[in-house]
Amino acid sequence: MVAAPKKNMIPEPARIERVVVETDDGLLKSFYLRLLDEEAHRAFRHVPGQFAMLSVPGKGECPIGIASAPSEDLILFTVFRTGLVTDALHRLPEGTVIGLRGPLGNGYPLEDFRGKNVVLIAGGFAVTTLRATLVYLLEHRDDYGEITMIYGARNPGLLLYKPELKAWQERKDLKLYLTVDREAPGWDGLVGFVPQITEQVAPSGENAVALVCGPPIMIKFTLPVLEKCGFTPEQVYLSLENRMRCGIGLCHHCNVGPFLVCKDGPVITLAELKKLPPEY
Amino acid sequence: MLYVLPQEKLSSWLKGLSEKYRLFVPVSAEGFGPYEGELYLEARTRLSVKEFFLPWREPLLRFEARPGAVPEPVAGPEEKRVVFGVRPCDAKGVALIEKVFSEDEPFRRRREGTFLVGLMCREPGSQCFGWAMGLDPFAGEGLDLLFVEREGRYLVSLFTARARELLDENFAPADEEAARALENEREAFRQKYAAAPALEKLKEAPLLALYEAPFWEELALPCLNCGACTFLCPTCYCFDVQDEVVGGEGVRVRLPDACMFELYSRHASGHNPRRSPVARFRNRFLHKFKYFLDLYGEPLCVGCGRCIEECPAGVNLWDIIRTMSEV
Amino acid sequence: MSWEPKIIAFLCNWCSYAGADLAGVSRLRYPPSIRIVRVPCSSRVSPAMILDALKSGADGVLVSGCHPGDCHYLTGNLYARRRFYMLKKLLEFAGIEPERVQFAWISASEGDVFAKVVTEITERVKALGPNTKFRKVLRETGA
Amino acid sequence: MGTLTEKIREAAAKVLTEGRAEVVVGYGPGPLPYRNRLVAVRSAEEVNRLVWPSFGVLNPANALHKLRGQKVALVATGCVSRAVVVLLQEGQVKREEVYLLGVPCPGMLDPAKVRALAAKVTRVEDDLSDRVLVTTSEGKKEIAREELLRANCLSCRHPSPPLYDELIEAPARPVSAEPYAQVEEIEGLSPSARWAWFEKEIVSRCLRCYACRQACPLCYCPTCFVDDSRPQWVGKTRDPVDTALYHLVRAYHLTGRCVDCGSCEAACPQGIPLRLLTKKLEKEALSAFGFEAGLDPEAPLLFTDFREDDPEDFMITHELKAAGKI
Repeated sequence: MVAAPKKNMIPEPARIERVVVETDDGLLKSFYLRLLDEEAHRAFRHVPGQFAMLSVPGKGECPIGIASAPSEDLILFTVFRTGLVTDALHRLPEGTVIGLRGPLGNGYPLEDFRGKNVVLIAGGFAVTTLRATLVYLLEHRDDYGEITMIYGARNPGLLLYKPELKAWQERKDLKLYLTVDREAPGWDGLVGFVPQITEQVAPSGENAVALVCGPPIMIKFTLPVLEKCGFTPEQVYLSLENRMRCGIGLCHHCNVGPFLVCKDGPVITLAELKKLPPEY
Repeated sequence: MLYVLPQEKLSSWLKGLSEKYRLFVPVSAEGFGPYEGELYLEARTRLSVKEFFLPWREPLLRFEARPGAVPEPVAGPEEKRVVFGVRPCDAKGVALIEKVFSEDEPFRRRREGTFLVGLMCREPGSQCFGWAMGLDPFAGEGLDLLFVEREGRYLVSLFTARARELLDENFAPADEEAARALENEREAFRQKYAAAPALEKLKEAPLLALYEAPFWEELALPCLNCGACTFLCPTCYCFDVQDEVVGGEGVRVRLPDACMFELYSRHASGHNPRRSPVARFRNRFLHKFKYFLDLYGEPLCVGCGRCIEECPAGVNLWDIIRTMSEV
Repeated sequence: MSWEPKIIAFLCNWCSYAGADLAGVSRLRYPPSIRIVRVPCSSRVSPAMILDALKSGADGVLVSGCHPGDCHYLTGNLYARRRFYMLKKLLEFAGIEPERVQFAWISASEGDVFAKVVTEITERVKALGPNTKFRKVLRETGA
Repeated sequence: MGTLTEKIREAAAKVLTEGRAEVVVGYGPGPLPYRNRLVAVRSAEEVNRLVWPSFGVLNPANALHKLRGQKVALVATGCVSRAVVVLLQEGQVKREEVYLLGVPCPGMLDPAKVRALAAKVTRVEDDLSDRVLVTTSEGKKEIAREELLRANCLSCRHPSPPLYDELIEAPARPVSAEPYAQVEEIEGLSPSARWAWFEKEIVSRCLRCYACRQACPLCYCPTCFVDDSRPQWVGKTRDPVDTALYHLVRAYHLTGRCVDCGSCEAACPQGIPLRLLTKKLEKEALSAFGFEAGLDPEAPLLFTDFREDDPEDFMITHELKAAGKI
């Protein structure tokens, strides 16, 4: 028998320090968590792109991308209310203790991106782990080339992290393109779907990587645009989602062919993805 | 190390064991149960020994069912168990599962606390094809001890040092003749059976070609997409996690799941990457005979034949392997 | 014996719930064993709801609707009658004490009938004792 | 006059060449001598894949859900035809999308009974006469066909298909004289003995694999009640109460719909006598409402209908009134 470190599925207690309702429809809330065990909280280290299992006793666990950067004190999760667990989470007030199991998965290979231009393309609430990435990149600004972010939502009310977006827009060392699907009162920014805006922005694939997170339809139409811009499949990073139970490569629910989203992913290059059955 | 146990001493040995350990034996064609004198040794049982390691119910946490409650981990069973009458294929199944679960705490606890005592089949079962999956039943994979019945006595191979504590005074070190007899038997088995060439072909087959092959629709037609084969399979290890609440208390349990179920891969949003029955059917066999095979060099199958024998719809694993290997 | 049974009553909004209300307003005496769930119509009550009540710890279940002819939805109670007849036969067949699951017609004006039905069911369930067969207990081991 | 297999092939070829259906669903041989496997035949050249299935224990009407939108011909014995009738009543199948090759049913053999004959059964020869020839590891055995029939065939009230587009000649079994003998045996037990039976034979042995549900031609809900999570009616483990709830509600959902094809029982890897629950409901529907499922596509279902004078003596208000208490 292999004497390897034991893994279990026991969550660590974490307190909800702050809850922010992110969107006008109220379906997205940000939860800022602190692990109860101070030592564990300090030791919590993750890479942008990783996720954690959030756990509500009696309801279950669900995987949520970590939206905070490693440098930030509180661990941030922005959660869309859609199922049993997320619905229960949304009902919890600040101060409630929930369970957290993570960080899990691989995350973006940010070290490998050093010296390159980075293009972040996000649609809807899939922006969460790209927020973590962007914060990290800005903190290590000199290590990277041009940083471009294209972020779209259906309407202005559905954009996440609005105060931060504002601050980022003012930065000279970041090209941020915010867009909404349709004209909306009070919106004087870009209008159009993410793939269209990407086409207009036309980021160059030369010495660059693109990180794309969004609904399947957005991804489907964005990938050909990136190809036209000169991005090879090796330069395009995606983040997969699948139903999962364990998050540690055991239960096999999240498999895409031999690739386990929880353990081998969720981050995967387009080149790798093309080798897998389209089961995601 | 090889020992000999006279056949008539078996029950007294088992009785002695049952006083020191929790002893489980095959009690009927259905499966294993606590030893109470009854033994069913005619053939392998319908339910495998998988349930000793991935039980029908593995509690992980207990908690008060109220917001903010901090769950408490459930400590697993402490006592040592001995399972006697394990067929080599079933033990190999445990060894295959261990490749994935070696670091899983509940699995390891159960594995470390359980002795598996094997019993060689007198002859292959009617649908058995373990040899074709590369199983050498004499190799003792996953086993602590292996009993081979021969001329009124058991030739008992010891595979782990820890299993010495199971032996009593009735076990005598085997003489050379006994050792030779066992070696001959093993040799005869090797002569007669060899791993199927299908496996080598499957290793070479491109994954996407297998995935996109036209035969899945036809193969999957009779399949009911029930969980019978996965639950009976000694190597299927997928699990579900559920929170059970009664009144003010709850437990989080791990339980077997089946990739054949629609719910298995359905997202909370309703999207399901394997919505169609064919897709789920295909995934099961690609997992066993491609994904796992590529990762670990062996198929996730020990050839016990349970799925062939028990599939109510007459789905034939052999047909599937053969068809897949011809891609 | 200090044990008081818990009985879940699914009462239709239009007749039986009003009947229960009347029993209360009229200060009629009946045992405090009842826990009322108001439903739009007796035909809304599915067997899963009845069995879920037992599973969750109820010792008895009552489903009550309007008398035939009085249904707010004209015939909901008549459909329900067939269903409950069949359900009762099935539960009986599986050995679940039939007295634990009861069906009634109680109109809005029958506060007295409501009180009597509750009294009667409570007595019968008391005679049977607590529901142990169909009550789920939290287990950490086993199958 | 050929064998039933030949007649089925001939009829199937004709149906396909004349364009009455795109696909014929029937049975071919299976991996074991006591199993048949469903096949879908799409051209006259392929009809030799079809046989008369002595072990066609899973209702092929189940395949209609998989083949929705295609015009399907089914080899339809009594219970297959009746399942189609229920699906028509419930709007799950369009009449013009299904073509029934009716076969008066001589009854089918029980794989479990045949399997129990010896350690290895290598061949089963069933020419529909009153003897079946079984070759086993212990030699050849000639056994009365009646002894090897499935329980639901022995208790069958409608061996002949009530609905069909053409009828293939075959020696139908007589209508069972004692359709409810098995049910009555359980009814005769005390309530606690019935509970013990239910717990031991059904609940404790169930693995929750849902083969019974999957095999049922009439279980077609897009989301089964056991898969609901909000609310979760049934816990997913093998907890005895959850499992009992599953079996009771599963059976109940088939009230007035079940055609006693026995697929559930045949599919169960544990050999649980699942049919008895639905058979009990069938018996009650017949005696209380004169209702039998799957006989007339135009008729209402048991639960989409009522009569003013339906029985209500089971109601507590009825009892209390009779006793003069209210």
